[in-house]
Amino acid sequence: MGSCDPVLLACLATVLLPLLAFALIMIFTWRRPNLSLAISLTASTIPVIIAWTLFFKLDVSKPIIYNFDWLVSETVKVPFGFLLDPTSMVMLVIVATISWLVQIYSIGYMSGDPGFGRFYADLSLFALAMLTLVISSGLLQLYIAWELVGLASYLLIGFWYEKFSASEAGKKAFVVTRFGDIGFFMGLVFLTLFYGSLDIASVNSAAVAKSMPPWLITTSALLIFCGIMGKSAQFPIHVWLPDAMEGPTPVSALLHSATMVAAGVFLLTRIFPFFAASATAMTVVLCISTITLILSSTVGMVATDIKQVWAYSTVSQLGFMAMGLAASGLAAGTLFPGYYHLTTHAAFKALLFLCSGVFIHHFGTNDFFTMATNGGRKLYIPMVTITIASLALAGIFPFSGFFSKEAILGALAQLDNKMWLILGLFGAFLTAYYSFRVIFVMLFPKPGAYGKVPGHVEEEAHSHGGHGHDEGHGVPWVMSFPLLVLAFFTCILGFCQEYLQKFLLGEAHPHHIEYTLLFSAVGCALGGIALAWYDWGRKDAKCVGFISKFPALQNFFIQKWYMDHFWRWFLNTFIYGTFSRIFTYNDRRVVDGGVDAVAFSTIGSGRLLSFLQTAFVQLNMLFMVLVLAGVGLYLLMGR
Amino acid sequence: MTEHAATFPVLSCMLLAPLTGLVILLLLKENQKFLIRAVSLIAAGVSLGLALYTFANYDKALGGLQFVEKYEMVKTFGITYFVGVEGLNAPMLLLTGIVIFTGVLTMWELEVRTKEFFIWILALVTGVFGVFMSYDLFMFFLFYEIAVVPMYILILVWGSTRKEYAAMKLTLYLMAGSGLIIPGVLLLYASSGLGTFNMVALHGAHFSPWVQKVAFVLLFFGFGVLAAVWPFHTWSPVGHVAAPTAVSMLHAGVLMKLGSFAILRVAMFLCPEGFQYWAHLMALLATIGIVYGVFVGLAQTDLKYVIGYSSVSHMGIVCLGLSTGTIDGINGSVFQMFAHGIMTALFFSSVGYIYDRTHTRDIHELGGFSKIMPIASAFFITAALCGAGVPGMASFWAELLVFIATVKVYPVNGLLAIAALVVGALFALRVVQSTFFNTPNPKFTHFEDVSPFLGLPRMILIATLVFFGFFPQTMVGMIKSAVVPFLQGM
Amino acid sequence: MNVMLFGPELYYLGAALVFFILTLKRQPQVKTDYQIAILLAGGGLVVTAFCLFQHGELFYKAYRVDLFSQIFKFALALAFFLVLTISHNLAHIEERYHAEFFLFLTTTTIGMMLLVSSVELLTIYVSLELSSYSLYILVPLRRGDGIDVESGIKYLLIGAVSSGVMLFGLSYLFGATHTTYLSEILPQLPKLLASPIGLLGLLLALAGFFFKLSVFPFHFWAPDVYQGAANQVTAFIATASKAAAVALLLRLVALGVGYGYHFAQALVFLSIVSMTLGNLVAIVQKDFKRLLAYSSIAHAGYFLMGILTMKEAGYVAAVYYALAYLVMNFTVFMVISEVAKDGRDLKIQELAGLYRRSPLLSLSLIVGLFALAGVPPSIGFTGKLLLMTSAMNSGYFWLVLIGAVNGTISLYYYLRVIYCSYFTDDPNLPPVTISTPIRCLNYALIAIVLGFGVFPDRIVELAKAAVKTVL
Amino acid sequence: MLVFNQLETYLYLALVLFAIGLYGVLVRRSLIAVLISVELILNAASLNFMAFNRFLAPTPAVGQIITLFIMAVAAAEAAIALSIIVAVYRKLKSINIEHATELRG
Amino acid sequence: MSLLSLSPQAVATVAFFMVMAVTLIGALIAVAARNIFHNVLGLALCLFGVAGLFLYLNSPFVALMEILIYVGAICIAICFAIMLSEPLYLPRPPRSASKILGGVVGAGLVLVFLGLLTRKTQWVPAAQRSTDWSVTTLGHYLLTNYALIFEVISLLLLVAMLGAVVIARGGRGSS
Repeated sequence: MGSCDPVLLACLATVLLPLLAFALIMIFTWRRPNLSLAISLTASTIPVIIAWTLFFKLDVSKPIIYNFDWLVSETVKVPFGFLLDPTSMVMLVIVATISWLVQIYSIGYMSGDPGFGRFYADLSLFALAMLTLVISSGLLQLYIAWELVGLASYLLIGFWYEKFSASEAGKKAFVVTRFGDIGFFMGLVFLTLFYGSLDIASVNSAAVAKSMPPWLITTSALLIFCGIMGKSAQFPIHVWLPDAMEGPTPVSALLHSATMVAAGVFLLTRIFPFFAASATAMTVVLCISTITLILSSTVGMVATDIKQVWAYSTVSQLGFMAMGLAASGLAAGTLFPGYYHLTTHAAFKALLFLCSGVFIHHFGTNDFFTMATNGGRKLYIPMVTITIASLALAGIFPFSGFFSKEAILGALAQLDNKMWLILGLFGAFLTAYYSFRVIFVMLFPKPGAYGKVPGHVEEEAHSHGGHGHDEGHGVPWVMSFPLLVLAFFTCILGFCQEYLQKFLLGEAHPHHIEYTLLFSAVGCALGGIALAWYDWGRKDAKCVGFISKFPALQNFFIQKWYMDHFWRWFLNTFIYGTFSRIFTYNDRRVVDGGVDAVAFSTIGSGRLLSFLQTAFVQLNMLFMVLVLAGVGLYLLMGR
Repeated sequence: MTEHAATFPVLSCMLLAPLTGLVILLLLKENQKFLIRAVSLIAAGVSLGLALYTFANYDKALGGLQFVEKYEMVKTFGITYFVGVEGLNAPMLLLTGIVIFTGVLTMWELEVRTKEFFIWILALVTGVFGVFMSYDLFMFFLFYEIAVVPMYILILVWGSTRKEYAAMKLTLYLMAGSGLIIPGVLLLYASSGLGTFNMVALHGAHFSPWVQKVAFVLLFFGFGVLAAVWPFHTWSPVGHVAAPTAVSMLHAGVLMKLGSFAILRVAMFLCPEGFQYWAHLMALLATIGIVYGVFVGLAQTDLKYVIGYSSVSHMGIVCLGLSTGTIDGINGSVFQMFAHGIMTALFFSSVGYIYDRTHTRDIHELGGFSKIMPIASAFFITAALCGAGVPGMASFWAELLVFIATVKVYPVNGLLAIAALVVGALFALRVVQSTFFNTPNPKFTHFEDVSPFLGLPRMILIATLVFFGFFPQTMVGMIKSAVVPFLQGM
Repeated sequence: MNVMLFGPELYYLGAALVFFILTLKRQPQVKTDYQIAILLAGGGLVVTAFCLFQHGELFYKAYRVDLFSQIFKFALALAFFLVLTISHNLAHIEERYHAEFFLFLTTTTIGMMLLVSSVELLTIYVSLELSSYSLYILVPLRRGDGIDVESGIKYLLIGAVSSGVMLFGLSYLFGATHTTYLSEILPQLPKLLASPIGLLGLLLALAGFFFKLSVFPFHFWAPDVYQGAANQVTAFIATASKAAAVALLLRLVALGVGYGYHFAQALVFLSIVSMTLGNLVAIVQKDFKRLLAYSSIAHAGYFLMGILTMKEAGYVAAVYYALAYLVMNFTVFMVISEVAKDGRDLKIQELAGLYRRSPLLSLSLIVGLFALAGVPPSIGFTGKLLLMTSAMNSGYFWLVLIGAVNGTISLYYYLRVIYCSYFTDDPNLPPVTISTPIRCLNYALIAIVLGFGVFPDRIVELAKAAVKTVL
Repeated sequence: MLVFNQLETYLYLALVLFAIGLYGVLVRRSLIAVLISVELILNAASLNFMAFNRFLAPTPAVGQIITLFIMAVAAAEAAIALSIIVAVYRKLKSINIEHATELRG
Repeated sequence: MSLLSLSPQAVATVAFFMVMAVTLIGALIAVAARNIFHNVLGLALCLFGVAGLFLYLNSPFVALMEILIYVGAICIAICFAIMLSEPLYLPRPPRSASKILGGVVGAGLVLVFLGLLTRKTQWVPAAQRSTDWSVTTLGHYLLTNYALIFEVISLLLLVAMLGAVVIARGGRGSS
């Protein structure tokens, strides 16, 4: 492990440059936007170059591992190191690229914001954490990065902290993901104690099954999955992600769709063999991800906030990825389908968000009905790219989503129980419906027809946050450039399937085309688009959505399956209402009260005893005589 | 335990630096404010420098006690002045140095009875240094009390919010703890039959199991009061609320560690069998403290109360680590003492800055401080995040070690404690949100942010947290060099 | 006969004579009288120090001069001198009686000096009475509206009864041993303890010393007298008188090693009750001197803790603590007498704002009170811990535990006083001006209290040497 | 054995005197009466000494001397006590011990 | 005639009982009578009795001193004090039963206690007993073995005298 090893240096640079940027900006230049931008951009460009170079030049068919001692206690040994293998390489490229694009995009989006420097510092922090997460060699290091990512997410969601909803959302995101992370942490503790190593390579090896009983593997896997649930917003702790949209849109694009939330799925792929060792765990994963898929798709159908739609879409797609991975795990398949979808999703979902960001930036509202009314379709570049992205999301040939979805559905089809496949298809149908709901509304606005849309409020476009914009000029190139790049990826990624597969698995599986599946998938997607057209696009569309036929269901969806209510109720009733109150009461009355009681009784006994000192000296002397007699008696008795 | 005599009396100098400062202060006039502050700062700085020196120059490979100085104090009763450094107390000395140095800087603006304030602070610090470096039980206890009592006056004169009650409660509570310590210490002294207070020598004495059990429980609860072991913690929030900034810093940052350090150094070291007997109780109380602290903290609206209860919770972690009696656990525990000390100091110094200006600590009344004073807020938020166990900060590692060790020894307690982390995060962020985010209260918008000079102490604290967050081995290696022989001795 | 052996006593006898002559003057010259007095006291200190290492026996072995007695004589001379230093404003004693005040103070000192050297029961009794009677006179010498004589008569009554009881006990001792010489009683001790009447005689005989030391249940005079007597007189009672009583108790108890389990247990009982009662009742006091009286009752319990160990270490600790107690208690009384310049009784509240009115006095007060409370780095802490160490070494676990808990209780009321002086303020109260000698005295006392607290070795070794002479 | 030639007789007698004196001290309100009772106690002690002196002591002089000294002490005590009583009367206008109740608690 | 027939021992015994009675009755009067003057008289009576007992105890010198000092000095002093203080005609407060009970219990306890002990104790005379009862020896002792006390007593008496003067005069002087 010579320090002159260029690969190691590259890894270190990838990780340390953002750290340096973060520190520099936070300590010195946060008041100076341009300088901060320069620092941050430099620190994010170099990793992109490194990532792509490594991706193409480095042979990682045999994982490259670097390990250093970070902390050595007794049982606990934490190495700091890098693990470069296909899985991490792909993710490294994704993260570095999107993060770089978003930084460029933000030059336009965030211009003039008073917290510009801070924004870039936080982005750098995120880059540091996320890159470390991706290439870390041990699970504990991964966990650390994982937490740091959460921290960055917290800071970025609450970026406009003056807004109550933003800071609240940040808090919610942090606490809810933390909730999952606790499980993750416990899982790691179990692994440490019962297996002894947290090295990813070692965890993925067959040695695990030998040294741990199955129930322990299942428990550990499920606990680790808790973390994944939190980070990747799986039911029932997905509630933070839609709220996280309170952050600036570039943040949503970067963290809450493309990379950070995908970290959960990434972890699942990272230790896929470990998970695959426990069928029970995989079944649980499958169930949860399916519920997530359906839940979020249905909620996405009724959302009026464009970012909410994409947020729920993200949740559902993450669920979809997890489904794919779980299905592969159960059917002894590979991690490819899920991971492939992760890749394509990163591109098109980032694109969706960035496009929406342009609209939001332009119109100062998040309500896509209002955008449409105000002429959103006139912004050509974003409109075109958002349509491309939606097509990809819906899974229409030849966009990347088609291929990756099809891969997942293929994995689901391999399961004995076809219910999963049907549910997957149903999810695809819903996805197409809600994504095109947005597209059609934007493309064919019907001003005045949206009054009945639940949740939509007719309002003037308002200035957002404090970063107003000048009417008239078009989309600045710093914002459109990333859109174009991402659109390019969205278009071509589908055709890289075999290349990627080869890269990831070392061998390209022959691509069977199951036509039944293919047609049913495309059929579902097209059906969804058609329904969207019927409801929103055509000339005399009612613009209420088919779901309004079932008011109860619609309401259920609008209330997001009451999950927020449930958690709020849970928090209020149990945490604040029960434990906190009881403990506080106990602290005041019982514990502290007891202490005070001791003190007061001491003083009281002092007062009582002071009556012994009467003013009547003879009484005192009598007492004296009696005590003396008592002592004398004792002495004589004891003799 | 091998002992290596010092070539130069570093430790005595460390101890004498604040004392000399104190004497010089006595000679100064109250209105020579700058001189007073400067002298205090220099005194603190010298100690800090020496603490750093010992920390850096401690030979881990050699191990044992280094920089040892021994002078006989009272022959008849076997009292010696016996100081030394090993892996366990080197971090504590460093902690004390850092906290006092930053504490003096934090209180730079103090105008009321400045001289007396610094006199008492320096007296207190002398005691703290003394405790951490003493290897003679008598001197240990002597310094222990020196460290505790000035608190009364410091809170009483410069404090706020029910200070009379708080000061009295705190002092009496801690002295009640001493009331248990004295019999415990003396029981060991008497039953050893050696007629010496030398801890290293006493370690070699064979105490009967009965003596060990009794002495341990006395010492545990006696010192535990200072370490805010549940249910003897109620002085801590009240006291912290009332204390002035630097005192809170010192108290929560250093003094509470005296308690836990003493449990380790005295109780566990001298009564291993007693420790084994009571370890479950220790773990139980610690776990209750962890869970309890966060839940009660959740319901508080006073910033300092919140921090106070978070301290209860964090000290619970320290205690939990000790109760495991494993290398990991104790490593983590001592590390947590250090990390929590720095973190709490940062907490209090940030809150102090805000309170000094707004004169309120009610989180509902405050708000939007990130807008008004971004730097001050950043300090607090950093501390809060550290408290929530975010990686990259020193306390993360400490908690990690403790939790893993605990799950190994006491699975249920360990898992409960880990679960409490969620609530811990919730309560840290709750405070951050209502104080620093949202719309600023117009009453407070005219306040100025921290000046670079006043920001310096906080920066030092943050830098320490981050340094040990990134290079935990510096600390863990140091601690481990002592813990391994320590546990072998047990 | 070596005059040096009897030097201090003779010197003070001479001093008494000088004061007696001064009382005869028609026109009192307060200032001159005081100057003479302080000079004589200082001389006494020198003489006593000079005679510190004398040893020998006088008056047909009724009187023994050894390091033990000489140390206590020095302590008494010191107390005498210290009390005189704060007697520059005897505001509550009429000017024409100042010379009498000095005279009686001298005679009581003589009485105590004789007491610590006496090794014969009758000598002990008579010198005890000499010291007591002078104090009986000093207490009502105060100018006051009734509490002076009230405390005086109560003091006298309880004292008279105690000494009567003691005398009655001595008579039984005499009957049982046929002698009044301690050295001759010693060989008969086992026999004495075996006979019930001897045991009881011993107990009754101890009553007189318990009275002096204000051990429960003979403590009732203390609060009243402390409050009722003039500040300086109280200071003397609280310092010198206590030291003498400890010395004598030590001498009596050190006579034999085998007092037996039950005798020790009885002392344990008295010790525990004394300290607990004293500390608890002190909590509710409002008058500062009264509070100190209860504190002295509690301290009597601590003294007993060392004495009842019946071992050398315990005696050493007790001697050390007696000396410590003298200094630290005096420090507090000095503050009282300086703050209450007009000689009034000081309510605790009247200490308000002392930190502003006189920073030095407030510092002395804190140091003194912390020392009394047993807070380091003070002579009181070290002393108390040594006492507890020796008690623990003798196996009195519960006694130590209760003693330690009592330390906490006592801290409460000391802190209340500190609270008043340091925190509360009353703008109506004027600054306290103190003269340069008193200022120096303050520094010296603080230095002693802190210095010997941290470096107690010299004193401990001295005490050890002293104790060795009586064993 | 003759009753007056028996040690116990005197001891009992002294004891009774002592008890009576103690009773007086504990019960009488008048300060002077209390003083009188104290004198009884001292006398009881003297009687004891004399009795031991007569029946047990090796040298008969010692007990007598002690008794003489006790007398002297008693006289001194009486002088002081009486003067204080007079002072009490002047200030409190009463020599009833129960009227001196300023100090308590 | 019958009186003469009694043996000297019997006479002495009877006289002894009379002396004893005088002592006890005197003591009782001294504490029980409500008139303070009667108390003094009772004390005097008792002291006479004690002096008589001293005679029985072979010590006419001490008996004489007893009468001289106690009856002659102390009782007279008390009488003066009575006259200087409270007038006798003032109404006396009624007896308090509880107080008496307390006194009886306290004193009775001591009495019973020590009485029992006295009874149980075996008093052993000294092995060698001198029979020198002369006053000369007494004086010799006073000036040798007890010289110190002798001196101290003189100081004590001086202090008492001075003190009595100062205190008794004090109140008057200031008014």
